[in-house]
Amino acid sequence: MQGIPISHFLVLSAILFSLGVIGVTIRRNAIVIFMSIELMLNAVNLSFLAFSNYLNNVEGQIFVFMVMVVAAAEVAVGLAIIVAIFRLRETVHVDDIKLLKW
Amino acid sequence: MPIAIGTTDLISILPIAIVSLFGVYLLLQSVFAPRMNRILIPYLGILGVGLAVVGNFFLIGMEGTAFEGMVRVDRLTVVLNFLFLITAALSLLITISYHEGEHVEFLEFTPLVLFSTAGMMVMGSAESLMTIFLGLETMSIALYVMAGFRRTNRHSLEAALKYFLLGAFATGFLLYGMALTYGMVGSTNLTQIAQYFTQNALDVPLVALMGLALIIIGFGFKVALVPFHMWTPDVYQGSPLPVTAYMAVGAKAAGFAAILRVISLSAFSIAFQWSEILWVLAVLTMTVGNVVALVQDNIKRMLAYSSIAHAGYILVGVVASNDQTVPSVVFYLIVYLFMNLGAFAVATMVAGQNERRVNIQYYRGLGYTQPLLALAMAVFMFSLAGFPPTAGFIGKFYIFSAALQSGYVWLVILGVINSLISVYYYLNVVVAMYMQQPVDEKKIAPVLPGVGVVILVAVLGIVYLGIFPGTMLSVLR
Amino acid sequence: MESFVWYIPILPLTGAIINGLFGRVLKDKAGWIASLSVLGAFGLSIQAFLLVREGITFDGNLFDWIVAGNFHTSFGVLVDELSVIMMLIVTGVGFLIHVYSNGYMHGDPGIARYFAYLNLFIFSMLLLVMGNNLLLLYLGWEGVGLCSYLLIGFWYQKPSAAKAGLKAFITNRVGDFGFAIGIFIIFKAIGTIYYSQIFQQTEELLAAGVLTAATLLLFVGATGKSAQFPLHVWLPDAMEGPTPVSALIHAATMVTAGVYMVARFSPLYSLSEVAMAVVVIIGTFTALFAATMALVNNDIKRVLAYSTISQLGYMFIGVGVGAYAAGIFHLMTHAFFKALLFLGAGSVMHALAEETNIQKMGGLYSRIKITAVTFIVAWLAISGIPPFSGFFSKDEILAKAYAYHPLIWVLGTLGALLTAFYMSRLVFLTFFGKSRVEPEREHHIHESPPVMTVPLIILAVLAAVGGFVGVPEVLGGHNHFGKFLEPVFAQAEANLHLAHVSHTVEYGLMAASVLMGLLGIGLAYLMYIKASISPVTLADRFRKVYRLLSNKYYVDEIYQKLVIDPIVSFSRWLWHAVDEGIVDGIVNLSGRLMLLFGLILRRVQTGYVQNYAALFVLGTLILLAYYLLS
Amino acid sequence: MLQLTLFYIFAVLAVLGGIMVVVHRNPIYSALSLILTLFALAGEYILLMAHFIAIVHIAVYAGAIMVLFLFVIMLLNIRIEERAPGALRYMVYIGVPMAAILFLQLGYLAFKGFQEVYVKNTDVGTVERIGQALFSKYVLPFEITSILLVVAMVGAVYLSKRKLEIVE
Repeated sequence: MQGIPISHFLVLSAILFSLGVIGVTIRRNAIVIFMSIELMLNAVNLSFLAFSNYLNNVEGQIFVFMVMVVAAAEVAVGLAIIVAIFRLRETVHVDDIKLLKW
Repeated sequence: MPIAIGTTDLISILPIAIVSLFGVYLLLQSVFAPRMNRILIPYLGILGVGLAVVGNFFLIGMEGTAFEGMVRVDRLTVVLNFLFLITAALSLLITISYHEGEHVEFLEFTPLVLFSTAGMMVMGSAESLMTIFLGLETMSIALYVMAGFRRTNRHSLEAALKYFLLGAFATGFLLYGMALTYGMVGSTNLTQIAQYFTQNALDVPLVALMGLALIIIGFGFKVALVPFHMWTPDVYQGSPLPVTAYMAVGAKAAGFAAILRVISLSAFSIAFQWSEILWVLAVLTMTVGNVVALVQDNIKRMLAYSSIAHAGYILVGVVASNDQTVPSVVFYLIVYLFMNLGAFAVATMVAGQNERRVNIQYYRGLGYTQPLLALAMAVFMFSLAGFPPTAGFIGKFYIFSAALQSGYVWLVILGVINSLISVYYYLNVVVAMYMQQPVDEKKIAPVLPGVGVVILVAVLGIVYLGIFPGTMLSVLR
Repeated sequence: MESFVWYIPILPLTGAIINGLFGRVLKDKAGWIASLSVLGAFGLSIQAFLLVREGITFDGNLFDWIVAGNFHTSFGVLVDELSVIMMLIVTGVGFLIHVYSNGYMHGDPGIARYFAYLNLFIFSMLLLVMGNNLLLLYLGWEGVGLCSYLLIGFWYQKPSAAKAGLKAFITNRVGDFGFAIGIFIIFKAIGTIYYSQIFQQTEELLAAGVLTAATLLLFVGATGKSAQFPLHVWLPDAMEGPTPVSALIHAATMVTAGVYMVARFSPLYSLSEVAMAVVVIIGTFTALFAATMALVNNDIKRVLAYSTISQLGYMFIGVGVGAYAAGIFHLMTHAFFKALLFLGAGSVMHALAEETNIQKMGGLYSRIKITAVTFIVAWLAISGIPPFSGFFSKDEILAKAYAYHPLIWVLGTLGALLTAFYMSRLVFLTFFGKSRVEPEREHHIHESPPVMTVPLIILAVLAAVGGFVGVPEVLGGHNHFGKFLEPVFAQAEANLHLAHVSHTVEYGLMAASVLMGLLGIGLAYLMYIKASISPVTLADRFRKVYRLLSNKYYVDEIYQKLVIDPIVSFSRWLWHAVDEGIVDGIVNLSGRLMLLFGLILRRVQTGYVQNYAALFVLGTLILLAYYLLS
Repeated sequence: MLQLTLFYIFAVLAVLGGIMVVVHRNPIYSALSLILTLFALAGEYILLMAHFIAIVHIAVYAGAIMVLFLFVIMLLNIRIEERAPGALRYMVYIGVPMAAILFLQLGYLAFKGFQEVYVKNTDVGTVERIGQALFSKYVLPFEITSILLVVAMVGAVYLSKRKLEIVE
């Protein structure tokens, strides 16, 4: 039995990554944008694990572990920023948040 | 497999450990001594940085990797550690003066500076993509928070949000690149990556190239290369001035440290594969940065575009990819440290309470009301513009001559044109200070000791490196 | 020589630092500190000169500046025959002008700043002429440009002054760009920037095929700094600065940096016929072109500015035809008489409460005698009347030009006629005839204080007798000046095969040029003193010519019509609502274009995170596509 | 064959969830869709023999991160996103094609490079292997993450402290 080709996982990863990119570029809600970014990170994790299996190497697994820690930390800080901005401006829509430009 | 950590391992991360532990200690400060004056905390932070500087001396002369190939200690590591530590100390000094009239809470701020410095040092001494990634994130997450440190100010929070969203977005690309590289090489160790590229130099697999490209993009975001620079002006403008200073110098240096480690050193053998791309990026970065800076009237935003342009100049040194790349880039980073921190220190003094006076019009007549401050600012501007005999000139000269040595004549020509353009907006500040009447009679507060020290160090550094760059250059080689 | 030569540049630098830091305390004393520092430098220069005359030159390094692998630069000086002459001119004339400034700038609130800039200028200029490598030359080159810019805009309260400063600055950017690239090319080709090594390796430059390109690019820098066509436009406007500045920087020293540079690089220029021809052609054209513009201008300082441009053209003819010593000789005599003319003009303006229009002068001879007499000496010198200094230097250039190509001589002599004419017009309208001074200024007329007149007298003596150091052999002299400089130009002259003109021809040429000078003076005499040929009827008859001339050949207007106007209307149309103020504020075309780009590009920064992310992705796509498609 | 079928089921679920995250106007549904995607991904991880990561993934992402998201969305009481106003409506026409091209580029690589290799049975994903690696070779990165987490903690606490009086 041959199992699943690694390329399948990589293509899935690419799909999810691109979906995340779409979310970041078209959505206005900062939280949703942030969720799209999480989607991208998970897509990368999938790639890492696929490569880890392909290479039979534990490093990829560790890397995914680290990415998760980083993602958790980013979520804590990111949501805190979003909450702070909501308190001040009563909005989380990034197109309302454009005092800084040009 | 037992955990085997030797003395060498520990020494190799000595400055990182000192800075981090000091950060934790400062966090617990309120537990140990709840009544201690908060204003002392940044001084304690500087003390911690000082200890780390001492610790860094133990690294001098070491050569090799530690923690089973996670970190590397070599001359580059030591110099970069010094660079990051000095940046942190000077930024903290600026912060102390900034405190007057601002609600920056040192209790949280100082540890964040220390942690993010630790992150930078991890990046500078990384020997694995994993450590680079973790260092980068430690630095960045601290910076996201620091950008929004005036959390009752709209601009500051907007800066934090933009920096955070785009930073996390860029992290995704960086990670994708690391994943592809890992997939091809089978390891994230930089030495092994270098071996892989050397072995496959003649026919590099496409996937590895794409991985490298995505890594370039990820680092390019951090150092603000066009077109990955869009966050820079907004974030620099919105962040509190000391944070902008710290970010402009530290984060950029850390980003270039990573570029040096991964691109210039590990992927050296396939330089022909990426130098063209970086060539284009360098030209774009220099040009966009300088041209847009021409029309800015907010000093922070102007310096932001200027920092983009400088990223372009530094990238010229990376494009050169010869034996002068590392020394010229690091030298430029050191010079950049002094001139930028100095300029931001002056800007902090002029800006006054709540950063009300960040427009260039407030620099009018500074040459008469505050002659020494104005003189220092003029020195910084001339150095940024690359006028001889300031250090900025030597830095540019060195970078350009590295590029010339590799035969990039056109790149150098474009670089020279760009630095000529840049003279205009730097000189604008000088003109405002010396050739225009003050807009209002409001007195600028006398220079506070913290900022005064920063300015003095910066001026001395620029003049010294401008006239006697030899010592530093021989250290770097 | 090593023991003291370093102090020559350091003294003025010290003066600049003292005046810059403690100017407020020093007030008027600042001037004396500045003057003394330059006097010290002058004294040491004399000592250096005496040593050089005994054949002791010096080429040494104070300390290493940049050492990077095979690349090596030092703070090093070269004191040879050429640079010692330049040092004497810079510090000597500089000292006199410093002293004069003490009177001229008396009571100005910015006097300490003024002297700090002036000292800084002397320092930079000394670096320029003393440096033994290209990098120091460039350092000095940028430094003098910066000081010039600061001093033109010194009275920044006048908007015209600030504008003129900017114009000078931007025009010089163009020149400096060429200059920097030229340096890079030389460095790239031979890998060294020391003069001594470059001149030993000229074959390598030739072999690399870049010699002509490098010399021409360096010359682009010279046209900017020395105000040669087409980068001459900044110099007349630069007259907005204080008059002593015009005398020092825009007549005697800085603008001659280009001539010095070509002379210094004579071993390279002499190897490229094209480069030399370009230098000659530009020089000749500028000499004539600027002289014609001086004919009709009514502003005393602007006439002198055009005259400077024209005289610089002669110097370039000199160094271009291979008469290097003659070019430097003219540089020196010109420094004397042109500085004198400017200082005299300053004295006149001082007497007339800053009046600059020569149509509102006249009859001043008896009122301000010292100024008038010294001015007349300078006038005779620049008109080439023997035995004043200008005669010897100009004639030597013209004689060599004749050997190069008779046409250059014809045009040069024509220029001499024009020079004599416009200078005579200036002198006659200013000092002779009936007074046309406005009544409210009439009572104000007074001679300047001794602190100003003494430098005038000294310069007048120099302008009168300075030529005797270079009396040509045909007149029974020994041309000490040329002999002194011979070692420097030996290499260049070996490359060239200069034709010699016979003594008979030389007499003829000399007589012709003296005749032309006299003719010019006579013509002006008839027109402005005797008024037998009324300038008004003449102007009427040649109205078109007159208008063309008085409008500076419409160069500014042509720039305006062809280049600036379309751009402006385009940008207005594009951004009329946005930033008219910025667009209007900038004079220069390239500056405007850049600002326009800046305005467009800053619009990309919309403030929307999504747009930023989109551009990021776009960049990524292109980058990845590069690898996928290649 | 079963494995391949499972892969496709999880893949479809993940992609569906991903699309919902991006297109759903209500952020709550976006968050719930993301949870769906994350669960599906956990399935894929198991197929890749990464058992430890799969479990941690569920615990950290679904259990902690997404709960935090939902919590914040509800705390801020964010309503349904209205249609983007004029200024940014065009971003759809830019963002989607660009993402499509990006997918083609990245997917092409994956498809080209790794077609003939298959998931194999390995023990690299076991708790034992990972645990050993984490506390021997990777002990330094592991320690660095502790700094990272402290930073996140300090930052989050600072930013969400009660606000001071608003100074403009």
